[in-house]
Amino acid sequence: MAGTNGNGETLKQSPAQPKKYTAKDFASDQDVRWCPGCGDYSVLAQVQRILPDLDVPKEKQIFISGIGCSSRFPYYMNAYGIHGIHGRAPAIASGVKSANPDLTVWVATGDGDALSIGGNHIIHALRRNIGLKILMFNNRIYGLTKGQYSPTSELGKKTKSSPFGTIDYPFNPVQLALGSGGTFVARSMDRDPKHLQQVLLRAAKHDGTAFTDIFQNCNVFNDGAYFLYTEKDTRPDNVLYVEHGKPLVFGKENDKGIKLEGFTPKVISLKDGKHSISDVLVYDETSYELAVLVATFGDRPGFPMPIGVFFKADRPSYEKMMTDQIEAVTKKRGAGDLDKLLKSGNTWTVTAN
Amino acid sequence: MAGTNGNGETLKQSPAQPKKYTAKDFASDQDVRWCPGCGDYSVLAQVQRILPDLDVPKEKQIFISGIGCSSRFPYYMNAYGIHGIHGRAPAIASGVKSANPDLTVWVATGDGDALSIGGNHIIHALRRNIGLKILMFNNRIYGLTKGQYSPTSELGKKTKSSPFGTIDYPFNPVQLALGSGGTFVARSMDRDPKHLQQVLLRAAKHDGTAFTDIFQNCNVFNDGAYFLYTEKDTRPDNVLYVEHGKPLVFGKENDKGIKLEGFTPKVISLKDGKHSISDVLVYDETSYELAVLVATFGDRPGFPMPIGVFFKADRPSYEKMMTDQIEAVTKKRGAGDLDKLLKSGNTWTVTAN
Amino acid sequence: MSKTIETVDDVVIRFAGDSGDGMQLTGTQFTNTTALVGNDLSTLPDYPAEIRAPAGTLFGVSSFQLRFSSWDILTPGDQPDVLVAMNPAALKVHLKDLKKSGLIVANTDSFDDKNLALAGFAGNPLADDTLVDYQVIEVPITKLTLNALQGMGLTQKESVRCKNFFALGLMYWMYSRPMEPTEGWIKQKFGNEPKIAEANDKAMKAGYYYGESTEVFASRFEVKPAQLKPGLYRNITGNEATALGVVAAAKKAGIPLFYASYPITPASDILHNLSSYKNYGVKTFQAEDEIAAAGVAVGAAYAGNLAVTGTSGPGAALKSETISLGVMLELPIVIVDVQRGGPSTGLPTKTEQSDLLFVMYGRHGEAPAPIVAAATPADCFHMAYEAARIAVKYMTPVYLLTDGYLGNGSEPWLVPDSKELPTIPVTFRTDPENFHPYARNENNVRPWALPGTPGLEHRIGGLEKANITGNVSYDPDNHDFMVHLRAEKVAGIAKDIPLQEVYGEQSGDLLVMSWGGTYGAVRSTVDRLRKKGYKLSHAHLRYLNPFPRNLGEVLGNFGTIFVPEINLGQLARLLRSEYLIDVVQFNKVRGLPLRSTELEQAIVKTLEAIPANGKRS
Amino acid sequence: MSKTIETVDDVVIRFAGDSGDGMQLTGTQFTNTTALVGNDLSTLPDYPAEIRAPAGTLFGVSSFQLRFSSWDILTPGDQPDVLVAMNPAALKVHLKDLKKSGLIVANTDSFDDKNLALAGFAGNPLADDTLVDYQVIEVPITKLTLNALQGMGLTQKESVRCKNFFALGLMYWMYSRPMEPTEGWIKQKFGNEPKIAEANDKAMKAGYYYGESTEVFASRFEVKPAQLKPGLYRNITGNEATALGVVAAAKKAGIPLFYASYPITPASDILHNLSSYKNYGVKTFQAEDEIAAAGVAVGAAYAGNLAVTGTSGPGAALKSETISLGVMLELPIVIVDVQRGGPSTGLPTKTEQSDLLFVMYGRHGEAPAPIVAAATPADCFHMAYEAARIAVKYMTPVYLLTDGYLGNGSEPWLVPDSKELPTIPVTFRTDPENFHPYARNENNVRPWALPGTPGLEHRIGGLEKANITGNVSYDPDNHDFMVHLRAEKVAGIAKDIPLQEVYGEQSGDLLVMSWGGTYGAVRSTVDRLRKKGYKLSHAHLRYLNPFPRNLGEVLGNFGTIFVPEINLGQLARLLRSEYLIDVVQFNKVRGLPLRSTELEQAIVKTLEAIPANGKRS
Ligand SMILES: Cc1ncc(C[n+]2csc(CCOP(=O)(O)OP(=O)(O)O)c2C)c(N)n1
Ligand SMILES: Cc1ncc(C[n+]2csc(CCOP(=O)(O)OP(=O)(O)O)c2C)c(N)n1
Ligand code: SF4
Ligand code: SF4
Ligand SMILES: [Mg+2]
Ligand SMILES: [Mg+2]
Repeated sequence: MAGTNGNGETLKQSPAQPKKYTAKDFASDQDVRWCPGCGDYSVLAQVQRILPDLDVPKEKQIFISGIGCSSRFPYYMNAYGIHGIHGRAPAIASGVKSANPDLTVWVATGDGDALSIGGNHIIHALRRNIGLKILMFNNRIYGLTKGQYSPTSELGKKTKSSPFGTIDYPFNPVQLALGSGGTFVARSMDRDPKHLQQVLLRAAKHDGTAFTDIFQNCNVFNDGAYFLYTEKDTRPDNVLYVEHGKPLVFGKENDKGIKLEGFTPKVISLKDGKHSISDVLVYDETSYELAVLVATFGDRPGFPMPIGVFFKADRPSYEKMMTDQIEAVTKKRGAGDLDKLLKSGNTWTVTAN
Repeated sequence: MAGTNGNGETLKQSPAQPKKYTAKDFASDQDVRWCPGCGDYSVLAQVQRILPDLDVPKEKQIFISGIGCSSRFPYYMNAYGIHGIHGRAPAIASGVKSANPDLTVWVATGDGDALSIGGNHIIHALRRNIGLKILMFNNRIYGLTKGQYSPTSELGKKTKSSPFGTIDYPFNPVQLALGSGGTFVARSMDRDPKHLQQVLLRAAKHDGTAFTDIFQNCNVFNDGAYFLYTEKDTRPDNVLYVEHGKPLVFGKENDKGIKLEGFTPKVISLKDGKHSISDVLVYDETSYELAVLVATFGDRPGFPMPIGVFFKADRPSYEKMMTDQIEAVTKKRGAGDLDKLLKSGNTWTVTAN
Repeated sequence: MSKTIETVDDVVIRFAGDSGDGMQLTGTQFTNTTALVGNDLSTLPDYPAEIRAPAGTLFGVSSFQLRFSSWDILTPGDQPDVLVAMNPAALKVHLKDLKKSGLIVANTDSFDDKNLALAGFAGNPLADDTLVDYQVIEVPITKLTLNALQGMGLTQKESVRCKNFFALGLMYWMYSRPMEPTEGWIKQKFGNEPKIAEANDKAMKAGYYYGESTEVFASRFEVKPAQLKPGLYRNITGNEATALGVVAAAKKAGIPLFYASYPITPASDILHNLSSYKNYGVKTFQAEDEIAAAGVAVGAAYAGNLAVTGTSGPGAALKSETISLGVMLELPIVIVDVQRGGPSTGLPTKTEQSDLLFVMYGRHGEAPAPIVAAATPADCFHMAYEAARIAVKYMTPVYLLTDGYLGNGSEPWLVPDSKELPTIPVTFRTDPENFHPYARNENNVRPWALPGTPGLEHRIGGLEKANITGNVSYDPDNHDFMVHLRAEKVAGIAKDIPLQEVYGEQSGDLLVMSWGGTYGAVRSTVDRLRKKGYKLSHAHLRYLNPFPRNLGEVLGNFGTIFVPEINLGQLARLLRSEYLIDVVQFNKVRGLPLRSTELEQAIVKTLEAIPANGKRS
Repeated sequence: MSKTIETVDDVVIRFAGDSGDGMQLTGTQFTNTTALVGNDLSTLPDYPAEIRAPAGTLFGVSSFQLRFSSWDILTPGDQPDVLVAMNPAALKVHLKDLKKSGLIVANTDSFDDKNLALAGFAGNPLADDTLVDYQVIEVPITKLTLNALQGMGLTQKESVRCKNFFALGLMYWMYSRPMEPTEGWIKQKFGNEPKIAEANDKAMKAGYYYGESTEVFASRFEVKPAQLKPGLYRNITGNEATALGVVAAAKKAGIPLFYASYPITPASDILHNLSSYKNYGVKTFQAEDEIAAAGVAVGAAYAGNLAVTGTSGPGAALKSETISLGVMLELPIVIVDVQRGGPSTGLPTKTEQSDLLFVMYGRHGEAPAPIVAAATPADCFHMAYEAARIAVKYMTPVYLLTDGYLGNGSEPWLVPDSKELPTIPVTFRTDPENFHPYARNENNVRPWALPGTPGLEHRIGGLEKANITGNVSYDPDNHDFMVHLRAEKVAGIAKDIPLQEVYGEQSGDLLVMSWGGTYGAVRSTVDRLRKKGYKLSHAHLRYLNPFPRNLGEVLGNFGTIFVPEINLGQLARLLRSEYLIDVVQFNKVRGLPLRSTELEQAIVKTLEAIPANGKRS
């Protein structure tokens, strides 16, 4: 999977591609209105960088969002877009996708937009496996409304609406997506552009709903929420890159690994002489149970934060089944004729007398 | 845990119990308006039977529902009740419970009410761990509106609104509840009254949100959906009773078991001479990963349908944290005085001149 | 033994029994046969909110009323001539509606102590003098059915279930209807269960021959075909008609139909119907809730489909925020509200007209949307078509109001030829030259530009936008301009809808002004009064926002305006604020169609109160 | 060097800069100090929908306007006397509002090429003749701040951030305000960061002394304390006042306050305030969405709390279905709608009055609910209190309308003593004898019976219910009765609210009739016109449903009714339909308070059009 160099120069040219796009082709003429330093800028940049790698003309890309800082996303893309209402992006996007399955439909949403007011639409989109690429900008805060806690805020967090600390346990978005029947569930970070690009590319190419939890820094209301995972010095020891077919190792010198004892995961040292790389669990992204297990690591003391594609399953998408069913019925019954339909049912003729 | 004989005669008397109730004490004076033969009758009966076993006076029991056949439940209980609106029972119940944590708050809901329109409230109640006992009457159909598919209907099912079969994958309600952070997640069946009573009792006593998926027969619009699991002759080979600390065995003569090979569950025969009871996985309801794994059995060909308490975790409930926080702040700042509050902030005095 | 046949003009018959007794099916069969015989007809099904309440209870009674006639009729009738009562509860519930000296056909087998008690009868009404004012015909329907089916190898339960076909056969005989249509239907319906098919068929015939061969009935009747306009007719319910209306509109517009909905009584049948039209390219999407359905419709509209979302009151409330978005985006969406009894869950299976002010004003901000309303079951076709036409022509959400009575009720419909239907021109923008998403045509309408079109990439959203460019704008004067523009766009539709017609004299002392599903009751009452010599006219509104442009003039031509509604006076409020005229209100919010008799009395009273100079003080 | 001090009566000052420049903070500090000095005041914060748009852009400008005076004032003023412009974009956006020959204090350091280009200036307005009509004072604020903080070991960025305190100090000097209150505040606010505290303090003083010691300013001013009614005052925003109002009502009613909400601009501050009152027994519940918040409120109300749920337009739309349930259940719930620009997301940080018809009619079915509206920021306290009083006394959902201007704006409030507040008697039913959940008192109000009370076990729900018993009832006549009863109950509240007062003569040619947040602009305009000798009166509505019982009479006493609103005429519609009177509308939907000058012109025009006989044709 060839990425771009950020200016789109080393684009892997795909033969079917109608035009050789660069990242800049996907930037709209609107001024970007996020706070300087906001993590949203990076996500925008990575999306714009990977789009030239898809075999999809610009006019077939559509970005749909709810309300929130992150939901301003569509305005900044030179593509089609709808800046919807709070929480409803997956519903609007489902309408677009099932009306025209030919479009590549992206959903840009925040942790509040997706998991608070929009929770129902998210879980139902995942259940249906409808072809939406859901990018959840997870800054663990409500940015646009200036700093209330969100459903991913840590228990006890003090915010504008919780001056004495929250009493709400947060969701683990990956677990929720897995529990909803998601067929592509991943996580990445604003401050790891290369990883984010890889995950976005895979999400874009997934057939069905692709859900990506993106750690994003809100430097105004929740600055540094993820610095442990995103900053150079702390990242290696605190982040586990999960990759299909690869052993689960991490650490500054790849010196730590995850071992499974029965059902219980253990962090092992690969340097203590007691363990070797062959003890380390090799990741299998087709295993639902493994995905659920590894996704718990973020909540387990002493474990690294898992990042990557947790789960990928291949199941016919909603829009495919919808199209197929229409085709099958039409084949069986013949293409509908309006006059026949109007004149069907219990009819009789009255003649002049 | 002693049940009743159905007339409440063999009630285990609990010392703190203010009155010796019988099941009949919990029947309201309203005629029950479900179709004859509906599975809802059994759930009603089992709830009425277990209530005398709780140390809770009748006036502290409240049943809150949405809309649907099953949501008529509160009318038939001699207790407090709200027959709410479609999907919103968990929200209304959360208001009742946090306003008065002293009440035992039940939610009676259907698969459509809970998982379709009410999905967001269900996952958020589970996340918050607020003290609601959620009974989901899962008949895999919309009963009250006369037979459309629900989010638990099987893929391809033909219903009033899917004459050519559905194209929606169903939720696995147990996975969804686990993915939402539920602390008590269980399943039982209308046609296994004893099991249902046991699960209901445990749900009632759980501190936090207790979610129970109840297989319920709708003999008018989806008759026999669960007969494979509920009927005497087929039940033993097709249902796995999951119990904490007990091995996962099933079959007419307890002749089959579940073995774990690495991460992969296998159905083994305990009679083929190759395996013995010691190969069988012993269930641990405190393990999240195990709960998720076992809950997949219902979707795995060749595996029995799991029934029982899948998961139970002990975490402070929302209402407890709410009360504690108010107490802590009050202790620190002193009980609020209205005049002081009104006169706080940026004040100054204007004198007559 | 053959009986005399009396010819009558107009009959109202009501089948009533337990929810499990198959009364809806019986009524529907009688309706279809009656349609084929050529009578004009109108139906009123009525069923409880419970699916199948315990047998014999009052709240479990289900009924189906049917009126048929040799002349044009407009309502299913106030008072039945005949009541078929399958059990005591059915008798109890419906007796008060029966015409004095009307006919009761009672299934005596069900009048046992248990059922009498459940129905709340102290004694047996068949035995005491409860029914002295009526003609009672006692028929042991259950027993006769069992007898007829003996030896067929059916269980007792299976046999008993056929008793509605016995009743149907008896009524067929009584009103001289042919059995063939139902015979055919039985064969088709129970194709997989030949024994059941045979049993139902036998039961029906047993009923028919029971009428013919016994002495219980003094006479039988005949209702000659009505003098309907020649053409092909189809008996149709309002919900079927709504479904066909949007299919037809989509076909004529040359775009696919996309119906997004969440089931709700009494609107679900629209979804059921449309989901079976897959080979017409119709997409149906059963959403997780009404909010999602509205959102899906917004998306489908943006992608170029004819987006329709149907529901009833509680669902319409939930869609409100999303429709406000639709107004801001200026996308065509048809929202069907099949009104039912409110507030809240209210009376979910009953009819009402209480969502008019809601669809008019029930969105936050200044969010105008056109409203049309159907007058009769068949008119649902035409107004659904109109709603779609207005939506795509003016790029706006449009509300179509029908109601439980229209949705479930039926009438014969002179099926139009698709060629006769008005054209619905749709042009998608394709030219990138000078493209602006919020540029406007002469009607203030913006272009419909679909994702997938090269060169038209653009973004729309719920924030206020600059006119023409569509870019987000916080400019105060632009907002003021846009708020006015959106209002004017909708108001401007007035020039594109028919003038308000008046039935009767075009000016005078009294105008009865109605809208929606009360059409039949009001028109027939006005007619009756006119025949009796009263002077009054009738205007029925099908366009509620904007109003027809001559409406002020029409109202000005009458001294008194009488406004009957199944609500507390919602149209009355709109007329008052729009035209500053006082109106006389008639409001009965009973979950049922207006009763002609009550209405007649109220109109007469109003007429009598009009002083000689024609103006009320 | 000491300057002459001119005494002035009334000053409007506007601080404007980038979102990141701390203008809201500067304005708030100036406000608080000004309050302590004893001036009457009124504020108007205005900020973009973006959190912090890129520096220097037009859409990133944030401003805070403050008017203070030695007499009673009612509005934050139309045109500032002084504009503090921290950058070119701020100048560009706000220049058009500035009074002719007004004062501009410009931070010259920010007028570089990049910022000038971002602001869309062709040249440098400080250098060309763009500002000839104004007095311009150029101050290199950034540089001066940096100089002042040199050697403190701060980063450049940290130092630059203090420049708003420099500007504040300068203005303090100019208007002769003390620095002590802000000194104290800085200490408290930056307690953990002593270096930052010191820097801000230093910057402020540097600004103050810059004014004192340089020749740039010709003179300084003094605004003498206003002649306010004696007592304890507090500067308060509308959202703070709303929060205090419901806390006070709960305390006086003797029941706990339960606030369930979902954050939304401009209502979130109510949640923020209430969530800090935990030691007053206040429970706050941040729900997953507005529907849940409304549901939680229903539950809390049933359990006996004073249930309040606050939001703005889009959220109010989402709550609609649940409030309809509240109407059916007859439970007390206060719904606060802090109105903002619509439709859809609209102008989320701007003010508007466009939800009046929505809260009046925006529920399916006949679902009446009382509506009250606050007139000024401090009045939010009193109307929130009233909303709560009506809700619990009449067991009904009640809407409180405020708006973005009221919610964020502030004014001095004469703090009442809790003893002076009206009592709110609440009696929970406890006696099982003869208990019926829908029995009624003389006001048609049902009892409040809490779960947990022995012997009162009962069920309530959204289906229609029989009066008294509350049992589900599908009876048509009962439904008609209940629909009327619920309407009458709400209408009956008219006898329990104050009569409408009229300011000025009690009858005459012209009555200006306003409601909600336009009070200040309208009253001051009327006042000004009266002083100029025009004859007109003013009535301001705070009770919108039901209307005060004398309102018809009041309206009848005037020849012409003039109705100014920040919408397309929503009160106008209600008045027209209720009283059948024509009104003159004045509608400016700009997301901003009405401008007195425009309003004055429109009123004068109307007055001049009134013929000699006093009646418009
Ligand atoms: C119906 C409705 N409710 C509430 C809001 C206010 N609102 C806008 S964005 C938002 C939350 C933003 O948080 P998130 O989705 O995490 O996005 P972020 O700004 O953090 O990127 C809220 C509560 C709204 N616009 N509409
Ligand atoms: C807002 C709203 N939408 C839709 C409905 C219609 N409705 C009532 S119950 C129901 C679904 C019932 O299914 P379920 O929850 O599974 O309950 P069951 O009847 O099967 O017990 C629906 C769609 C409604 N009452 N309110
Ligand atoms: S508030 Fe936070 S999330 Fe929003 S734009 Fe600013 S930094 Fe980004
Ligand atoms: S329709 Fe089904 S679920 Fe509803 S009462 Fe009847 S049998 Fe039960
Ligand atoms: Mg966020
Ligand atoms: Mg169900």
